[in-house]
Amino acid sequence: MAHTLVSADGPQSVPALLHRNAKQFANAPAYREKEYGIWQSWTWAQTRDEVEALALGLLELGANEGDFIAIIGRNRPYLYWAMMAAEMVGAVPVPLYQDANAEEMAYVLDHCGARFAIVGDQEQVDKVLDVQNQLTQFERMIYLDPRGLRKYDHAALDQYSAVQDMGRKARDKHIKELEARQAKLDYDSTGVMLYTSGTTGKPKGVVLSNRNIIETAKSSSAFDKLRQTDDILAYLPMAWVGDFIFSVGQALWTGFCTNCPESADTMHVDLREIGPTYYFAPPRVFETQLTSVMIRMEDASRFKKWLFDKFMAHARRVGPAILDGKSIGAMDRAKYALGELMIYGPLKNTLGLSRVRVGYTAGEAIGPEIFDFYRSLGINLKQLYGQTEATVFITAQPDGEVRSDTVGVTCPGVELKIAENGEVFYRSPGVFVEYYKNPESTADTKDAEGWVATGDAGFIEESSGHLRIIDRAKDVGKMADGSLFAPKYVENKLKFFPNILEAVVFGNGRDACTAFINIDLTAVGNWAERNNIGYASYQELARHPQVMDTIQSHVEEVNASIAEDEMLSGCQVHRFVVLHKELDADDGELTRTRKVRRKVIGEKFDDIITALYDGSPSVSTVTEVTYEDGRKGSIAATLEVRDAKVFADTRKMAAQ
Amino acid sequence: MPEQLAFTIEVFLNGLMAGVLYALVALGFVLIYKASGIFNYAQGVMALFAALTLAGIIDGQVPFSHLINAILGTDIHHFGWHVPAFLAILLTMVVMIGLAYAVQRLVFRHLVGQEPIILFMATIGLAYFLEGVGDLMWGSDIKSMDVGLPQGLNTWIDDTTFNAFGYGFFIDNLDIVASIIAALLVIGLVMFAQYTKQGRAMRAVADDHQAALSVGVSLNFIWILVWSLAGFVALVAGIMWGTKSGVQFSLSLIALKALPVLMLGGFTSIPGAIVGGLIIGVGEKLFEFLIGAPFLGGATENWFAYMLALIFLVFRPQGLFGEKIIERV
Amino acid sequence: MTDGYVTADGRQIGPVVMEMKNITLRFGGVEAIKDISFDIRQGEIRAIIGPNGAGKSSMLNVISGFYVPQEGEVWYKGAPRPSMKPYEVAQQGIARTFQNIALFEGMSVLDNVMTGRLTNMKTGMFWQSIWKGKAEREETANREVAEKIIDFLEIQAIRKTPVSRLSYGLKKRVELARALAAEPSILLLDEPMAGMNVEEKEDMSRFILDVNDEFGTTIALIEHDMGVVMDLSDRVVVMDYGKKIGDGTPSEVRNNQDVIDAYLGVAHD
Amino acid sequence: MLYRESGDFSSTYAEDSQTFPIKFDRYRYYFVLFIAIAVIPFMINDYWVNSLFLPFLIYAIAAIGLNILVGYCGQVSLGTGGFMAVGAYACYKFMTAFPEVSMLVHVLLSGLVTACVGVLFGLPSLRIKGFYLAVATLAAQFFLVWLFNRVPWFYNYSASGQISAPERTFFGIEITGPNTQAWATYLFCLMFVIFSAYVARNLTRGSVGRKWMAIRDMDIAAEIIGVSPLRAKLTAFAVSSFFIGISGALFFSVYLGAVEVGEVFGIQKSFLVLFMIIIGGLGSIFGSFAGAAFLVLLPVALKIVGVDWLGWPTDIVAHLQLVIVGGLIIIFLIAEPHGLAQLWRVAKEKLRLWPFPH
Repeated sequence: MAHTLVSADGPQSVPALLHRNAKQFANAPAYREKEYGIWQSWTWAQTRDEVEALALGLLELGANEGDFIAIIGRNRPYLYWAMMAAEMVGAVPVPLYQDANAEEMAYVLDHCGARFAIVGDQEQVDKVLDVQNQLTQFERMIYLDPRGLRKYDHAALDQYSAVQDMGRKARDKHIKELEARQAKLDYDSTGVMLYTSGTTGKPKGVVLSNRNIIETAKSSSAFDKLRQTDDILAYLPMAWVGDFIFSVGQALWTGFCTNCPESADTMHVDLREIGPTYYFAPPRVFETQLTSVMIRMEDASRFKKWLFDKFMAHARRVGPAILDGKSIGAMDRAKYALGELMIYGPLKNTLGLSRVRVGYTAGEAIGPEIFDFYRSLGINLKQLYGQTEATVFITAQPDGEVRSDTVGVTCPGVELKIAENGEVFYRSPGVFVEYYKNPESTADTKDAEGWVATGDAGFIEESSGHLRIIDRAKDVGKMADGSLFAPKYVENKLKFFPNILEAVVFGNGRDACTAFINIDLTAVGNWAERNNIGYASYQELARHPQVMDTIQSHVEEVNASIAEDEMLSGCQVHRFVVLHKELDADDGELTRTRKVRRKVIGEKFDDIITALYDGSPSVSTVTEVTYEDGRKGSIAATLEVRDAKVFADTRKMAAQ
Repeated sequence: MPEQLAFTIEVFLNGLMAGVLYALVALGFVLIYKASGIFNYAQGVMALFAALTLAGIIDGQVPFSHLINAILGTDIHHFGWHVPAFLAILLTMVVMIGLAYAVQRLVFRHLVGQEPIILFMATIGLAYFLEGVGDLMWGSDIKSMDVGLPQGLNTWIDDTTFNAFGYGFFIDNLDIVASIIAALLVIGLVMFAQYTKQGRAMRAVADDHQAALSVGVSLNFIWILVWSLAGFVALVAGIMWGTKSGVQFSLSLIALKALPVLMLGGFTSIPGAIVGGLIIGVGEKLFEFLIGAPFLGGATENWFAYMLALIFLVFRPQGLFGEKIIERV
Repeated sequence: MTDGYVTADGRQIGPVVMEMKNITLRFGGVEAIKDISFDIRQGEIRAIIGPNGAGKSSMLNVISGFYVPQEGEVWYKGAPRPSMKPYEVAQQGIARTFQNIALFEGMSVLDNVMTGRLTNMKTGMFWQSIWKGKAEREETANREVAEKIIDFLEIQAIRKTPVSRLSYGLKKRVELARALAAEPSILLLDEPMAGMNVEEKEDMSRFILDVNDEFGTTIALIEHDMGVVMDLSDRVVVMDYGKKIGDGTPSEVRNNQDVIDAYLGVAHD
Repeated sequence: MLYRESGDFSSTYAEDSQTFPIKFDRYRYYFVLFIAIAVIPFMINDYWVNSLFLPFLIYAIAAIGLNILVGYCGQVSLGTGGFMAVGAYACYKFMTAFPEVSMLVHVLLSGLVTACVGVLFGLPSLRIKGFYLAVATLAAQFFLVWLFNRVPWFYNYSASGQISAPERTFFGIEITGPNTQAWATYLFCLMFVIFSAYVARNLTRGSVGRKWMAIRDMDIAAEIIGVSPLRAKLTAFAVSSFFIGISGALFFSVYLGAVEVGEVFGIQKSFLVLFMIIIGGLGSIFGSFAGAAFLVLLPVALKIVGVDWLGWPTDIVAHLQLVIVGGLIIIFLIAEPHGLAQLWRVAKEKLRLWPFPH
């Protein structure tokens, strides 16, 4: 029952789509959430009623058109409904990162001047209450989970269900008004405002119109032939544009079902139960999953291991080809089929990926072997390239043309151009309206003809027409000798090793590259256990000589591979340290989406950087850290600085 | 009418003597139960096994001869010698001790700390196993057993009673001897439990495993000891029953007779076992004689003991002498 | 029967729901409880404390009808309670946990919690043997309640695990869940924190408080860790050698000379 | 390995608490059912029915019954033989008294009669526990057997003292008597097996079952949280005896045809059924089937191997059987107290986790 596209003169707003689905797919599941031991489900019709009830309630509370309504909490149907309800009453939903700290939250709430906030539970209520007095326009808060809130002053506090009841009671009073407001919504009215975590400076509020949302949803759904019967698992931050497009945009457009896990720590169990058919995860998720697979296989019986290795080897050989529909020998096919029965099938099943028809990863470059692992299992994992300003989709990989080192071809309706400095520009129906209350940055990202600068440097492969991204444009620098410096490129290569969690490469304007490295505590820790090496802390493990050796060997491998690329061979890492602490968003070293904040790190650890360049064998440093509960502390450490072997350009060596 | 009365007295005496035997078997249970919390259903089969072994040794049978013949196609049966009863009894006792060791070692050491009911079921399994082994070793044909115990009518009692009541009691010498031996054995065991070092250790274990352990009593040793004692009791019982009615499967049923005795007397009480045994012995004979045979079509011995015990238990769950159970949470 | 009043610590609590009147309990010659009287008020957390062997558990057993006192009466909801079997007491809305965990080891966590609902499940054998219809509806209805409790005590992750596999701390929590599932009007906790580490104790205290103000459940708990009790409870009864030596708010009790004496040199385990 | 569970989730409590929540198990179960109902009847002859299928089916019912009492409610009974006898004799009396009534009714009624007797002998369980009770149930065993032996009314004053089943029908098809057909008797018993398993499953999954298990696991706690021991135990005795009664009735009327109570329903029978549930698995309905199958197959297998192949004398094989059964009981109690059912469960877990070890 794949659903046929409705032309642009179809529904013109998110609420309109909701109403369409409530009619068209009335009894099909729209949202599910694992709660109380089962998957509580709502059909589209029910969803519409829930949303409407909330919207009426909001009217009763006096929500006006153009208001901003902040939405904070983990992925729950109720909060998605809250977004739709907000749009129904002509207000603008503003989803926030639930793990944002008080200041960040205060800034955003104040910047958009939210009057209402709809939040998950006590934790968020407390956070908002903390900063409430700094906010001028803020009025009321609506919470979902009443636990622990009974004793709070409810003067400016309502329970979600209470508001809905309010709405149901006041239906006759407000329904006209509600319909009127929805009628006013059109393609150009604002659908949502999302704050970009912004690698530098304060977050910017990206305003997306209904056109942006619906057009992108429409074209991308067509691109991947999404079906009304598809299932997705919504577990990524609601404030992230991707989640919004998948769980609201495309969900509404194609009418598929959005499933919310019971909690973060049951995510994997829930994933397995639901078995999504359309699945998105950032590279690190696939990475950790692969690591855990390998770790679990470690203690498997000899026979199983043998079986596993044998069939995985075969899968690596023919799996991707089969997935791309290339012709494969009957013998290999047979063997692959056997493998499917013995290993691939069970594996996909235990990972919860056996039903995945379309899988995406993006945001970071993904390690080739990680990427191939999943594809060889027969999971149609692809890469896409996008950003908030484009309502996600800029380029994506069509089925059958999937590679780990490109980000695919332009999505329908998107135009690309590459500036001289290599920066990528695009233009599409998805291009955002503006940065809220920030015309100048709007201006310097989006020019008059609507071309938007991605801030990434890249080039289009003549052979395939696929886009390849090297690095952030501003991070692509020159080394002292004038050769190209692309830290991200190197960092990614480093991070492809399971043992390396994060890497930060320096060398802009210098004569050689150096690197900070974070080891992956799960992977290395497990290795330590197997070789019964005791360790008390991350710091202690990171210092361990054997660990240092392993990391050094990884660095040298990377150097070797970089050496093969003429343009970048200057970027080989000459010296490195393994950092004494994990880079952390709470300390501002990473963004909430775990992108490296180069500047911050550079300033924070400049003593270590000097040590990297002045050739000293070790360096002692003291670093301030923030604990979960917000307290600050500091850790002192002496780090060993290692020299890594670097290679001359290999083609010359080959010649000898 | 004196005739009837005389009969009754005769029945009473026979009951009493049967009762002593019950008491003896019951004692075997109590010993094991007190020391290890195991309710040994296999007690009866042990008696059978002992009797079979004894009989087998006496007329020099080759153990497992049938099996061997079946496998090797040979035709061996006897060594062709006859072992004097006394020596044979010693040998049998050795076998029983070996058995006790094996049982402790192979079975119950692995079941330490299990609920009593599990242990109980294990002993049922053991009973089957032993019965099978016994039959394989010595063959399942009925054997006569003669270790020189006097048998037949006791003329002296017959005469004296005849002169006294004008009716001669028929009492078998074997029963008299048996009950005397049993009585002696009972007394002996009680003495052992009360006054010897091992006996005290045994009771210590019964009262509190941990405590016993802490004062350095070897549980393993105690358990093997009690199983050996039980084996010994079984042997004696086996001899008497065997002599009386031949060595055959039915012999193992004396266990079933002893069970109600225990329920009556309480599983943990030695005097209980004795009194219970007598009550049941006398009770079932009298019941059969006065009510069973005339009105119920006879053979009430099969269930009388159980019914008695059952009804009794409903009113006093801990038995005659058992300690009162105080439940806690 | 008095109405709600405010404790010296200034917390509003309800009217008396249960009252012990001159309870005396003997085992053979031993007097476990000697002529004790005290009351439990609606919605309060009432602690019974005292050194080991003070007769605390016996008191709880009297309340839950497991021991029948030789003298004295238990008044419940304003009337003397006729002597009844423990299960009848439970059906009156009095649930409890046990000092040494008394979970049903052979069942899953969920089933254990569901046993807390048994007093509410009335479908006859016949309908149950058919299952479809009446029995299934009843099962579902009660499962919903049980699941709310499971969610409340944050044991979703172990819902289907056999309790025999759980850690001590979790077992204690599951036992609490089972008691809560009965939606009791009075909840008796027998040393809910015995043998727990500090962390587990904190969790448990939090849960007890949450239960008290989310469901407004009246709670009577035994504990001999003074510290915990003082933080948790509204009013405290202090027992020693079966006698009541103190009764009042934590602060009152703390300054009670007899109590101090009783606790001097008493080993806390 | 064979399991594909992702995407197999439940969105209602009904789905979540069904007997086979996993699709794969569900389908396998339907498959077995299909084979049993629609395939086997067309392939069997008298030999197979009488040496394997009938005893298996009938013992399975008895095992389910006993498992409810022992495995679920924790009340050990050694009176199974006696209760089967009650079923058998009740059935005999009904068959002879109302010849025209369908066998179905007779068997069910015999079940009910046995249930009443069961309750009667269950009464002591309120005062006495554990193996005290086990021993007490022997009273039932001996008394009942004696009763049917000695009171002529039960065997209609027949000279032999035996009872033998007259020809009776079910929907006009002969089920008892000399000239029955294999498929008919098989299906008739199968019907009762399915019925018993269905009812047993439903009772054990619901509140009654939880009451039983609560009593089994910790009777005092159970009483304090509101379970009436009286009702729980007596219902267990009633249901258990009901099934045992049915199996007794079938054992006599359909399987043997003629019975001498002493040898057929003696204490050995009690032990046999007890062994079935110990080996099969206490507290598991699947276990009841597994145990029954095992102890029905074992003698047949031994006979084939020992007597037919090796040509040993039958008595030796019989003794060997005793040794093996006794040994197995001990081994299972030590190594796997939850019997074959547990082994099955473990195997299943392994398959579900494949290729991971845990």
